[in-house]
Amino acid sequence: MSEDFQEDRVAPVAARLAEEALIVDVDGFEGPLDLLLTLSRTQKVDLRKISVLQLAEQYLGFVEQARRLRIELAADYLVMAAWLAFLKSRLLLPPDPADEGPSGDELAAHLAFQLERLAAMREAAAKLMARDQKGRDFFPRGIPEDVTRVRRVTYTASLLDLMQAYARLRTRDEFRPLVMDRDRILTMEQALERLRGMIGFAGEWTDIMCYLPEGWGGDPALRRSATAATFAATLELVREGAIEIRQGETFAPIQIRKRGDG
Amino acid sequence: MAEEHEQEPRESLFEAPPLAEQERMVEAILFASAEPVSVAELNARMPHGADAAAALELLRARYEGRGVRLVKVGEAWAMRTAPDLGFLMQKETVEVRKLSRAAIETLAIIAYHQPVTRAEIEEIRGVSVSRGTIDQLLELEWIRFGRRRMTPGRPVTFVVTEAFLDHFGLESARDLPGLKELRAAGLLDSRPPPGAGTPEEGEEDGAQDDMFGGEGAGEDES
Amino acid sequence: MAEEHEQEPRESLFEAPPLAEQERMVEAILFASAEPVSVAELNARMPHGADAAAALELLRARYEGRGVRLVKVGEAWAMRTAPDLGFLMQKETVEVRKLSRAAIETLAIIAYHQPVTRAEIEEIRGVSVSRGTIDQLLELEWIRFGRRRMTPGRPVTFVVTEAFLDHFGLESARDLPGLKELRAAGLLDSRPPPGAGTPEEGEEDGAQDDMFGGEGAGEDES
Repeated sequence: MSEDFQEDRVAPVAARLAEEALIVDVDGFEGPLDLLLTLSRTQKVDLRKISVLQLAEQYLGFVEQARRLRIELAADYLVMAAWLAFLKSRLLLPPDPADEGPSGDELAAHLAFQLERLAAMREAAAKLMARDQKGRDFFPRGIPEDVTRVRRVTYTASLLDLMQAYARLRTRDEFRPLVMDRDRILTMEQALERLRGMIGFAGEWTDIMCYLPEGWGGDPALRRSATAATFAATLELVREGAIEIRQGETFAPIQIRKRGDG
Repeated sequence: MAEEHEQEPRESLFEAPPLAEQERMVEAILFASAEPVSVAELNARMPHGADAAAALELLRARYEGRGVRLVKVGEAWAMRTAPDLGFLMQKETVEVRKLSRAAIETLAIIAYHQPVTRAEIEEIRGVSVSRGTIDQLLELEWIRFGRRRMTPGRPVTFVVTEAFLDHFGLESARDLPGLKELRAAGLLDSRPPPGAGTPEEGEEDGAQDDMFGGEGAGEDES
Repeated sequence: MAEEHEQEPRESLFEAPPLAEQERMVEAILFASAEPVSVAELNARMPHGADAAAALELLRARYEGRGVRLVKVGEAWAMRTAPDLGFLMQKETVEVRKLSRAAIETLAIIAYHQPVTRAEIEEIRGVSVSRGTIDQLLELEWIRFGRRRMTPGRPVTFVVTEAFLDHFGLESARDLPGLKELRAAGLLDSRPPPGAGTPEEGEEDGAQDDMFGGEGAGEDES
């Protein structure tokens, strides 16, 4: 580690210029990892042997400098700065045996891995794009043969067409909820209408479950919806003064009857 | 041959490529070109000093009796499969057309909401679904009838088929991206529809889970 | 079609055509098609008893060093002009939409790490995948949706397509440049950050190994 410090101190003018270029160019970076990768290049070593501590200091220096120049840094750059500061302290302080978390060395190794992986993928991408490409270096048949003996019409569509069609439907202005959702739900309005028609006959205390529409008592989902709607409707009728409501104890049946004086 | 070699130095500072190489060039150009190519155009496209006519003669001889022939079309040249093998070309004659918007939307709804009834499709699309659209999708074998819905009228439902998955390169209907993913991929306007807040999205996702969890989708994959 | 069947009313009673004739047939079919054709499809189109694989071997040798080559794309075969003659084809060159650096990197990550989720791509690149990047790659038909990952949230995965292999002249995803070295260096591992929850990551590793292990890559392309 002491070696790293020395290296840092003898950073040549070129490196300093490079760092200034980084500041000017901050928009050109694709996030903190990209920046760290670029900074790591100034160490001019194999990414496997990189000094994460030195890298952390370079990065923190970069952020400090950006602040001094009043360059606004995106939040993720600052999050990375905070994390690297934490990492730096972990690397410098002797490990606390009581601490359960990962060690500084583990964290550093992972960061080095991420950088190496990103660099490797960049290189792979460059190699891929350097390959001979169809339509540029080699070519398919220019006149696919059209033997018009058998003409069969078939239809095609791409997955993208399919998804876009769906997206178009789901974002139309006159968005409608799915009928599937609707036909399993009894609305309060429906329950109220139903109760109004029946309440005239309810002289005695009756369990509200008796008022569920026919066929809604079996399926739990239907029953749940119908119960809730019917209960809400009874409350509305109570508020109007049309009926009385009572419940003996928690979870006991809820009963209603027509108001006597009504 | 001898003649050609004497000509070359006068024509160009560079030597023309060997005739065998010119033959390769003519072969590649004729293969890739979308139209028959004239000798003049071949000469214009090949390196200076090349003799396309001579190369064409070699190439023609080479393809003699092969599955592919060199043919003259007016003043130009093209490659064509041998006429006696025309019967192998049936597959190439299939005319491929894009699905209509109505059909693709109907298909999308079936894929995302299966099993789904005709009434539900109409509810989502907001217009009635013509018989021809469903018939077309059935004929393409991209959809088939699912179980009848246990609701009044016991309407038939539609589900997508193996052939559908195959055509769209999906391993299962479950692999269709959900609304959130469509949105993330930029396929969906990120602005929620007017009047619909965030719960809408949750609801939809729920509906989707429901439907993929249920019998419909699972049945298809087996 | 009917005609052909009449010509060979009892196909199976006749011997398959001689191999040289089969070679011509394969030549004609591949030559006529702009898209790669699988061995299975070749066999389906050729007369009963033909052995397209054997004929392909002969044909491949025949086109060795020619202006047009026989190339393998996934499980299929195609004819393509020799890459060294690309300079003759300015006329045919299609204007390729310039891919952004983000799109190129995303494509490479999908190719090398497939099947890979959006979150994993973001983890590798260290930035979120911008709107439209995935969209663009899907539109080019270079990537498609793979199986959903069996982890919480069941995220969709992305894999590369046969069109991708065709475009970059790859026989299979295993032939990606430097793949072996990257794998040997552990750079294709999905290594969880230290201290992160292990169980789900473990599953991811499994999925990935699976894919590059053997069947995975090949299977995807078939």
